[in-house]
Amino acid sequence: MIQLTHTPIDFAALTESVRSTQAGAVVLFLGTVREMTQGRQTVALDYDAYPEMAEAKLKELEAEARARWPVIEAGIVHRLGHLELGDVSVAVAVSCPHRHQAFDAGRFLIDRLKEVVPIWKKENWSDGSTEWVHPGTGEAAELSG
Amino acid sequence: MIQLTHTPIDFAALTESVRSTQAGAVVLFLGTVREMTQGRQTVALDYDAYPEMAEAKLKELEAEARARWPVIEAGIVHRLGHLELGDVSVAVAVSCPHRHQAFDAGRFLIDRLKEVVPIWKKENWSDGSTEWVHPGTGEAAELSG
Amino acid sequence: MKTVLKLFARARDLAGSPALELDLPDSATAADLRIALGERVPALEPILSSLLIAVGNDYAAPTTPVAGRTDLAVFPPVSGG
Amino acid sequence: MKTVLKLFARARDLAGSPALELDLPDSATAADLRIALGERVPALEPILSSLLIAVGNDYAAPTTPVAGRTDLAVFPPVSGG
Repeated sequence: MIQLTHTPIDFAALTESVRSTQAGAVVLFLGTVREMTQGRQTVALDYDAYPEMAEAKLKELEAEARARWPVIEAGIVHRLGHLELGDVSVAVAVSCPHRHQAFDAGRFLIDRLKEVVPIWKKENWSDGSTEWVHPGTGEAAELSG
Repeated sequence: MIQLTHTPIDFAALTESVRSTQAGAVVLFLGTVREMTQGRQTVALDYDAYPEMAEAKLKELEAEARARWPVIEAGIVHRLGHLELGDVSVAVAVSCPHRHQAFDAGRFLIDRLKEVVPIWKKENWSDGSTEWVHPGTGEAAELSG
Repeated sequence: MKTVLKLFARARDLAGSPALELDLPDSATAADLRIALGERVPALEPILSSLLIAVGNDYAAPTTPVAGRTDLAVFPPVSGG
Repeated sequence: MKTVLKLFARARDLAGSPALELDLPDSATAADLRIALGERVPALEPILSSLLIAVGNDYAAPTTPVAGRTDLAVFPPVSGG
Protein backbone atom coordinates (compact mmCIF):
# COMPACT_ATOMS: atom_id res chain seq x y z
CA MET A 1 0.00 0.00 0.00
CA ILE A 2 1.29 3.42 -1.01
CA GLN A 3 -0.47 6.34 0.61
CA LEU A 4 -0.15 10.04 1.42
CA THR A 5 -2.45 11.09 4.23
CA HIS A 6 -3.37 14.13 6.28
CA THR A 7 -4.59 12.02 9.20
CA PRO A 8 -2.56 10.08 11.79
CA ILE A 9 -0.87 6.97 10.40
CA ASP A 10 -2.29 3.66 11.64
CA PHE A 11 1.03 1.85 11.76
CA ALA A 12 -0.47 -1.20 13.46
CA ALA A 13 -2.85 -1.72 10.53
CA LEU A 14 -0.01 -1.14 8.07
CA THR A 15 2.08 -3.76 9.85
CA GLU A 16 -0.83 -6.22 9.88
CA SER A 17 -1.27 -5.65 6.14
CA VAL A 18 2.23 -6.95 5.32
CA ARG A 19 2.10 -10.08 7.52
CA SER A 20 2.05 -13.34 5.60
CA THR A 21 2.61 -17.04 6.19
CA GLN A 22 5.22 -16.78 3.43
CA ALA A 23 7.21 -14.33 5.57
CA GLY A 24 9.42 -15.12 8.54
CA ALA A 25 10.25 -11.46 9.11
CA VAL A 26 8.47 -8.12 9.21
CA VAL A 27 10.28 -4.81 9.62
CA LEU A 28 8.43 -1.60 10.40
CA PHE A 29 10.15 1.78 10.35
CA LEU A 30 8.52 4.87 11.83
CA GLY A 31 9.82 8.39 11.43
CA THR A 32 8.66 10.49 14.38
CA VAL A 33 8.88 14.20 15.09
CA ARG A 34 11.90 14.71 17.33
CA GLU A 35 12.13 17.68 19.67
CA MET A 36 15.86 18.47 19.61
CA THR A 37 17.99 18.83 16.47
CA GLN A 38 21.57 19.92 16.93
CA GLY A 39 20.69 21.96 19.98
CA ARG A 40 17.61 23.63 18.45
CA GLN A 41 14.11 22.91 19.73
CA THR A 42 11.30 21.97 17.35
CA VAL A 43 7.68 22.58 18.35
CA ALA A 44 6.07 21.24 15.17
CA LEU A 45 6.72 20.30 11.54
CA ASP A 46 4.70 21.03 8.42
CA TYR A 47 5.00 18.57 5.54
CA ASP A 48 4.18 19.48 1.98
CA ALA A 49 4.32 17.29 -1.12
CA TYR A 50 3.94 17.18 -4.85
CA PRO A 51 1.36 14.42 -4.45
CA GLU A 52 1.15 12.90 -7.94
CA MET A 53 4.91 12.62 -8.32
CA ALA A 54 5.41 11.54 -4.70
CA GLU A 55 3.00 8.62 -5.13
CA ALA A 56 4.63 7.66 -8.43
CA LYS A 57 8.09 7.71 -6.86
CA LEU A 58 6.93 5.66 -3.87
CA LYS A 59 5.54 3.05 -6.26
CA GLU A 60 8.86 3.02 -8.11
CA LEU A 61 10.72 2.51 -4.85
CA GLU A 62 8.48 -0.41 -3.93
CA ALA A 63 9.14 -1.95 -7.35
CA GLU A 64 12.90 -1.44 -6.91
CA ALA A 65 12.79 -3.12 -3.51
CA ARG A 66 10.83 -6.05 -4.97
CA ALA A 67 13.45 -6.39 -7.71
CA ARG A 68 16.30 -6.53 -5.19
CA TRP A 69 14.81 -8.56 -2.33
CA PRO A 70 12.14 -11.30 -2.07
CA VAL A 71 9.56 -8.91 -0.70
CA ILE A 72 6.25 -10.59 0.16
CA GLU A 73 4.33 -7.41 1.01
CA ALA A 74 5.35 -3.77 1.39
CA GLY A 75 3.59 -0.60 2.45
CA ILE A 76 4.64 3.03 2.72
CA VAL A 77 2.48 5.78 4.24
CA HIS A 78 3.64 9.40 4.54
CA ARG A 79 1.73 11.97 6.50
CA LEU A 80 1.33 15.55 5.26
CA GLY A 81 0.28 18.75 6.99
CA HIS A 82 0.93 19.92 10.54
CA LEU A 83 2.60 17.42 12.88
CA GLU A 84 3.25 17.81 16.59
CA LEU A 85 6.17 16.44 18.59
CA GLY A 86 6.20 12.65 18.64
CA ASP A 87 3.77 12.28 15.73
CA VAL A 88 4.56 9.64 13.11
CA SER A 89 5.53 11.33 9.83
CA VAL A 90 6.26 8.19 7.81
CA ALA A 91 5.77 4.44 8.17
CA VAL A 92 7.48 1.80 6.04
CA ALA A 93 6.54 -1.86 6.50
CA VAL A 94 8.01 -4.79 4.62
CA SER A 95 7.84 -8.56 4.95
CA CYS A 96 10.33 -11.09 3.57
CA PRO A 97 11.12 -14.75 4.13
CA HIS A 98 14.25 -13.93 6.19
CA ARG A 99 15.12 -11.12 8.54
CA HIS A 100 18.16 -9.62 6.86
CA GLN A 101 16.18 -9.23 3.65
CA ALA A 102 13.46 -7.37 5.54
CA PHE A 103 15.94 -5.09 7.32
CA ASP A 104 17.79 -4.32 4.09
CA ALA A 105 14.62 -3.69 2.10
CA GLY A 106 13.14 -1.48 4.84
CA ARG A 107 16.29 0.58 5.16
CA PHE A 108 16.52 0.94 1.39
CA LEU A 109 12.95 2.20 1.18
CA ILE A 110 13.32 4.91 3.82
CA ASP A 111 16.80 5.93 2.64
CA ARG A 112 15.63 6.33 -0.95
CA LEU A 113 12.38 8.00 0.10
CA LYS A 114 14.44 10.73 1.74
CA GLU A 115 16.46 11.17 -1.45
CA VAL A 116 13.93 11.14 -4.26
CA VAL A 117 10.32 11.51 -3.10
CA PRO A 118 9.09 15.12 -3.49
CA ILE A 119 8.04 15.80 0.08
CA TRP A 120 9.39 18.68 2.18
CA LYS A 121 9.33 19.52 5.85
CA LYS A 122 9.22 22.96 7.38
CA GLU A 123 10.60 23.37 10.87
CA ASN A 124 8.65 25.36 13.42
CA TRP A 125 11.39 26.29 15.88
CA SER A 126 10.74 27.17 19.51
CA ASP A 127 11.87 30.76 18.88
CA GLY A 128 8.85 31.24 16.61
CA SER A 129 10.75 31.09 13.33
CA THR A 130 9.99 28.65 10.53
CA GLU A 131 12.40 27.19 8.01
CA TRP A 132 12.10 24.81 5.09
CA VAL A 133 14.54 21.91 5.31
CA HIS A 134 16.27 21.65 1.95
CA PRO A 135 19.45 19.55 2.13
CA GLY A 136 22.36 20.88 0.18
CA THR A 137 21.02 24.35 -0.53
CA GLY A 138 23.29 25.81 2.12
CA GLU A 139 20.21 27.15 3.84
CA ALA A 140 19.37 24.28 6.15
CA ALA A 141 20.97 20.92 6.76
CA GLU A 142 19.27 17.51 6.53
CA LEU A 143 18.46 17.08 10.16
CA SER A 144 15.75 14.53 10.64
CA GLY A 145 15.12 10.84 11.36
CA MET B 1 10.31 -3.95 28.39
CA ILE B 2 11.63 -7.50 28.43
CA GLN B 3 8.98 -10.20 28.46
CA LEU B 4 8.35 -13.87 27.77
CA THR B 5 4.69 -14.60 27.16
CA HIS B 6 2.40 -17.49 26.30
CA THR B 7 -0.23 -15.17 24.80
CA PRO B 8 -0.20 -13.34 21.45
CA ILE B 9 2.26 -10.45 21.30
CA ASP B 10 0.68 -6.99 21.17
CA PHE B 11 3.28 -5.49 18.87
CA ALA B 12 1.32 -2.26 18.44
CA ALA B 13 1.48 -1.62 22.20
CA LEU B 14 5.17 -2.54 22.22
CA THR B 15 5.82 -0.06 19.43
CA GLU B 16 3.85 2.65 21.22
CA SER B 17 5.89 2.01 24.35
CA VAL B 18 9.17 2.94 22.65
CA ARG B 19 7.93 6.13 20.97
CA SER B 20 9.45 9.32 22.34
CA THR B 21 9.82 12.97 21.41
CA GLN B 22 13.56 12.37 21.81
CA ALA B 23 13.45 9.83 18.97
CA GLY B 24 13.25 10.51 15.26
CA ALA B 25 13.17 6.82 14.41
CA VAL B 26 11.45 3.66 15.60
CA VAL B 27 12.26 0.21 14.22
CA LEU B 28 10.05 -2.78 14.95
CA PHE B 29 11.08 -6.31 13.99
CA LEU B 30 8.59 -9.19 14.03
CA GLY B 31 9.52 -12.82 13.63
CA THR B 32 6.55 -14.70 12.20
CA VAL B 33 5.90 -18.40 11.64
CA ARG B 34 6.68 -19.11 8.00
CA GLU B 35 5.06 -22.02 6.19
CA MET B 36 7.84 -23.15 3.84
CA THR B 37 11.45 -23.81 4.85
CA GLN B 38 13.76 -25.21 2.22
CA GLY B 39 10.91 -27.05 0.56
CA ARG B 40 9.43 -28.48 3.76
CA GLN B 41 6.03 -27.42 5.06
CA THR B 42 5.55 -26.29 8.63
CA VAL B 43 2.12 -26.52 10.25
CA ALA B 44 3.10 -25.14 13.67
CA LEU B 45 6.02 -24.39 15.97
CA ASP B 46 6.47 -25.03 19.68
CA TYR B 47 8.78 -22.69 21.59
CA ASP B 48 10.40 -23.65 24.86
CA ALA B 49 12.71 -21.57 27.04
CA TYR B 50 14.86 -21.55 30.14
CA PRO B 51 12.91 -18.54 31.39
CA GLU B 52 15.15 -17.12 34.11
CA MET B 53 18.27 -17.21 31.97
CA ALA B 54 16.40 -16.06 28.86
CA GLU B 55 15.13 -12.96 30.63
CA ALA B 56 18.58 -12.27 32.06
CA LYS B 57 20.17 -12.57 28.61
CA LEU B 58 17.55 -10.34 27.02
CA LYS B 59 18.29 -7.68 29.65
CA GLU B 60 22.01 -8.02 28.88
CA LEU B 61 21.33 -7.58 25.18
CA GLU B 62 19.31 -4.44 25.82
CA ALA B 63 22.17 -3.09 27.94
CA GLU B 64 24.66 -3.93 25.18
CA ALA B 65 22.52 -2.13 22.61
CA ARG B 66 22.27 0.91 24.89
CA ALA B 67 26.06 0.92 25.26
CA ARG B 68 26.57 0.86 21.49
CA TRP B 69 23.78 3.13 20.23
CA PRO B 70 21.87 6.11 21.66
CA VAL B 71 18.80 4.01 22.39
CA ILE B 72 15.90 6.02 23.83
CA GLU B 73 13.61 3.07 24.53
CA ALA B 74 13.80 -0.63 23.71
CA GLY B 75 11.48 -3.60 24.16
CA ILE B 76 11.76 -7.30 23.41
CA VAL B 77 8.90 -9.78 23.75
CA HIS B 78 9.25 -13.48 22.90
CA ARG B 79 6.30 -15.81 22.74
CA LEU B 80 6.48 -19.37 24.08
CA GLY B 81 4.27 -22.40 23.57
CA HIS B 82 2.36 -23.50 20.49
CA LEU B 83 2.31 -21.10 17.52
CA GLU B 84 0.35 -21.43 14.30
CA LEU B 85 1.38 -20.26 10.83
CA GLY B 86 1.71 -16.49 10.66
CA ASP B 87 1.82 -16.00 14.43
CA VAL B 88 4.35 -13.52 15.81
CA SER B 89 7.06 -15.39 17.72
CA VAL B 90 9.21 -12.41 18.67
CA ALA B 91 8.94 -8.63 18.59
CA VAL B 92 11.86 -6.23 18.99
CA ALA B 93 11.19 -2.48 19.12
CA VAL B 94 13.79 0.23 19.50
CA SER B 95 13.79 4.02 19.23
CA CYS B 96 16.81 6.25 18.57
CA PRO B 97 17.38 9.85 17.51
CA HIS B 98 18.32 8.80 13.95
CA ARG B 99 17.18 6.01 11.69
CA HIS B 100 20.44 4.18 11.04
CA GLN B 101 20.99 3.87 14.77
CA ALA B 102 17.54 2.32 15.16
CA PHE B 103 18.04 -0.11 12.28
CA ASP B 104 21.47 -1.14 13.55
CA ALA B 105 20.31 -1.56 17.15
CA GLY B 106 17.21 -3.52 16.10
CA ARG B 107 19.19 -5.86 13.90
CA PHE B 108 21.79 -6.35 16.61
CA LEU B 109 19.11 -7.29 19.14
CA ILE B 110 17.42 -9.94 16.99
CA ASP B 111 20.73 -11.30 15.66
CA ARG B 112 22.15 -11.71 19.16
CA LEU B 113 18.85 -13.04 20.53
CA LYS B 114 19.10 -15.88 18.05
CA GLU B 115 22.65 -16.64 19.18
CA VAL B 116 22.56 -16.46 22.95
CA VAL B 117 19.06 -16.45 24.44
CA PRO B 118 18.05 -19.92 25.67
CA ILE B 119 14.87 -20.41 23.67
CA TRP B 120 14.26 -23.32 21.31
CA LYS B 121 11.77 -24.03 18.58
CA LYS B 122 10.37 -27.40 17.61
CA GLU B 123 9.12 -27.82 14.06
CA ASN B 124 5.78 -29.55 13.46
CA TRP B 125 6.17 -30.64 9.86
CA SER B 126 3.24 -31.33 7.56
CA ASP B 127 4.19 -35.04 7.42
CA GLY B 128 3.33 -35.31 11.13
CA SER B 129 6.91 -35.45 12.38
CA THR B 130 8.38 -33.04 14.92
CA GLU B 131 11.97 -31.90 15.21
CA TRP B 132 13.86 -29.57 17.55
CA VAL B 133 15.83 -26.93 15.70
CA HIS B 134 19.33 -26.95 17.13
CA PRO B 135 21.80 -25.15 14.85
CA GLY B 136 25.16 -26.84 14.50
CA THR B 137 24.28 -30.17 16.01
CA GLY B 138 24.15 -31.80 12.62
CA GLU B 139 20.58 -32.81 13.38
CA ALA B 140 18.70 -29.78 12.03
CA ALA B 141 19.79 -26.61 10.37
CA GLU B 142 19.00 -23.07 11.51
CA LEU B 143 15.99 -22.50 9.38
CA SER B 144 13.96 -19.64 10.68
CA GLY B 145 13.31 -15.89 10.30
CA MET C 1 6.15 28.16 -26.47
CA LYS C 2 3.85 28.50 -23.52
CA THR C 3 5.30 26.38 -20.71
CA VAL C 4 3.68 25.84 -17.33
CA LEU C 5 5.41 24.78 -14.13
CA LYS C 6 4.46 24.20 -10.53
CA LEU C 7 6.58 25.39 -7.62
CA PHE C 8 6.88 23.77 -4.21
CA ALA C 9 8.21 24.46 -0.71
CA ARG C 10 10.76 27.27 -0.46
CA ALA C 11 10.68 27.79 -4.23
CA ARG C 12 6.96 28.53 -4.01
CA ASP C 13 7.49 30.85 -1.05
CA LEU C 14 10.27 32.80 -2.78
CA ALA C 15 8.30 33.06 -6.03
CA GLY C 16 5.15 33.99 -4.16
CA SER C 17 3.14 31.66 -6.37
CA PRO C 18 2.39 27.93 -6.72
CA ALA C 19 2.67 28.06 -10.53
CA LEU C 20 4.25 30.07 -13.32
CA GLU C 21 3.86 30.34 -17.06
CA LEU C 22 6.95 30.99 -19.17
CA ASP C 23 7.41 31.53 -22.87
CA LEU C 24 10.35 29.33 -23.96
CA PRO C 25 11.99 28.68 -27.36
CA ASP C 26 10.95 25.37 -28.96
CA SER C 27 14.41 23.94 -28.29
CA ALA C 28 14.44 24.80 -24.58
CA THR C 29 15.86 22.19 -22.20
CA ALA C 30 15.69 21.87 -18.43
CA ALA C 31 18.99 23.75 -18.26
CA ASP C 32 17.47 26.59 -20.26
CA LEU C 33 14.40 26.56 -18.02
CA ARG C 34 16.60 27.08 -14.96
CA ILE C 35 18.17 30.18 -16.54
CA ALA C 36 14.82 31.55 -17.68
CA LEU C 37 13.37 30.97 -14.23
CA GLY C 38 16.20 32.93 -12.58
CA GLU C 39 15.60 35.83 -14.94
CA ARG C 40 11.86 35.76 -14.43
CA VAL C 41 12.00 35.40 -10.63
CA PRO C 42 15.21 36.94 -9.25
CA ALA C 43 14.09 36.01 -5.72
CA LEU C 44 14.91 32.37 -6.57
CA GLU C 45 18.61 33.20 -7.04
CA PRO C 46 19.78 31.90 -3.59
CA ILE C 47 18.52 28.38 -4.39
CA LEU C 48 18.46 28.43 -8.19
CA SER C 49 21.42 26.11 -8.71
CA SER C 50 20.04 23.49 -6.33
CA LEU C 51 16.49 23.44 -7.71
CA LEU C 52 15.26 20.11 -9.07
CA ILE C 53 13.19 20.01 -12.24
CA ALA C 54 10.61 17.31 -12.92
CA VAL C 55 8.85 16.50 -16.17
CA GLY C 56 5.72 14.58 -15.35
CA ASN C 57 6.71 12.24 -12.54
CA ASP C 58 10.39 12.00 -13.51
CA TYR C 59 13.41 14.09 -12.69
CA ALA C 60 14.74 15.91 -15.74
CA ALA C 61 18.34 15.83 -16.93
CA PRO C 62 19.84 19.17 -18.04
CA THR C 63 19.27 18.11 -21.66
CA THR C 64 15.64 17.04 -21.23
CA PRO C 65 13.33 19.05 -23.54
CA VAL C 66 10.76 21.08 -21.61
CA ALA C 67 9.30 23.65 -24.04
CA GLY C 68 5.52 23.52 -24.27
CA ARG C 69 5.12 21.11 -21.36
CA THR C 70 2.41 21.83 -18.86
CA ASP C 71 3.45 19.13 -16.39
CA LEU C 72 6.69 20.64 -15.14
CA ALA C 73 7.59 21.10 -11.49
CA VAL C 74 10.46 22.95 -9.84
CA PHE C 75 11.43 22.47 -6.21
CA PRO C 76 14.37 22.40 -3.79
CA PRO C 77 15.99 19.16 -2.54
CA VAL C 78 13.47 16.95 -0.79
CA SER C 79 13.28 16.42 2.97
CA GLY C 80 10.48 13.94 3.61
CA GLY C 81 10.65 11.07 6.04
CA MET D 1 29.55 -33.34 45.56
CA LYS D 2 25.87 -33.40 44.82
CA THR D 3 25.34 -31.34 41.65
CA VAL D 4 21.96 -30.54 40.12
CA LEU D 5 21.27 -29.56 36.53
CA LYS D 6 18.28 -28.76 34.38
CA LEU D 7 17.87 -30.04 30.83
CA PHE D 8 16.05 -28.35 27.96
CA ALA D 9 14.72 -29.06 24.49
CA ARG D 10 16.22 -32.10 22.76
CA ALA D 11 18.55 -32.72 25.69
CA ARG D 12 15.54 -33.09 27.96
CA ASP D 13 13.79 -35.36 25.46
CA LEU D 14 16.85 -37.62 25.04
CA ALA D 15 17.45 -37.81 28.80
CA GLY D 16 13.74 -38.36 29.45
CA SER D 17 13.88 -35.93 32.34
CA PRO D 18 13.89 -32.14 32.96
CA ALA D 19 16.56 -32.42 35.67
CA LEU D 20 19.38 -34.68 36.86
CA GLU D 21 21.49 -35.02 39.96
CA LEU D 22 25.14 -36.05 39.60
CA ASP D 23 27.86 -36.74 42.14
CA LEU D 24 30.97 -34.87 40.97
CA PRO D 25 34.46 -34.46 42.44
CA ASP D 26 35.04 -31.12 44.23
CA SER D 27 37.33 -30.01 41.43
CA ALA D 28 34.89 -30.75 38.61
CA THR D 29 34.67 -28.23 35.79
CA ALA D 30 32.11 -27.78 33.01
CA ALA D 31 34.32 -29.96 30.81
CA ASP D 32 34.19 -32.70 33.44
CA LEU D 33 30.43 -32.31 33.72
CA ARG D 34 30.05 -32.93 29.98
CA ILE D 35 31.97 -36.22 30.28
CA ALA D 36 30.06 -37.30 33.37
CA LEU D 37 26.78 -36.48 31.67
CA GLY D 38 27.66 -38.62 28.65
CA GLU D 39 28.46 -41.55 30.95
CA ARG D 40 25.31 -41.12 32.99
CA VAL D 41 22.99 -40.62 29.98
CA PRO D 42 24.37 -42.43 26.93
CA ALA D 43 21.33 -41.29 24.93
CA LEU D 44 22.84 -37.78 24.89
CA GLU D 45 25.84 -38.97 22.89
CA PRO D 46 24.61 -37.66 19.48
CA ILE D 47 24.51 -34.07 20.75
CA LEU D 48 26.94 -34.24 23.68
CA SER D 49 29.73 -32.23 22.07
CA SER D 50 27.40 -29.42 21.06
CA LEU D 51 25.62 -29.06 24.40
CA LEU D 52 25.88 -25.68 26.10
CA ILE D 53 26.37 -25.49 29.84
CA ALA D 54 25.11 -22.58 31.94
CA VAL D 55 25.96 -21.70 35.53
CA GLY D 56 23.25 -19.47 36.86
CA ASN D 57 22.39 -17.15 33.99
CA ASP D 58 25.83 -17.28 32.32
CA TYR D 59 27.37 -19.61 29.82
CA ALA D 60 30.20 -21.66 31.34
CA ALA D 61 33.69 -21.96 29.91
CA PRO D 62 35.23 -25.46 29.90
CA THR D 63 37.25 -24.47 32.99
CA THR D 64 34.33 -23.04 34.97
CA PRO D 65 33.90 -24.89 38.31
CA VAL D 66 30.53 -26.63 38.61
CA ALA D 67 30.78 -29.10 41.50
CA GLY D 68 28.08 -28.63 44.11
CA ARG D 69 26.10 -26.09 42.07
CA THR D 70 22.36 -26.48 41.94
CA ASP D 71 21.80 -23.80 39.29
CA LEU D 72 23.29 -25.58 36.29
CA ALA D 73 21.56 -26.01 32.95
CA VAL D 74 22.47 -28.07 29.91
CA PHE D 75 20.91 -27.54 26.49
CA PRO D 76 21.56 -27.69 22.75
CA PRO D 77 22.27 -24.60 20.63
CA VAL D 78 19.45 -22.09 20.85
CA SER D 79 16.90 -21.42 18.11
CA GLY D 80 14.61 -18.68 19.34
CA GLY D 81 13.42 -15.77 17.29
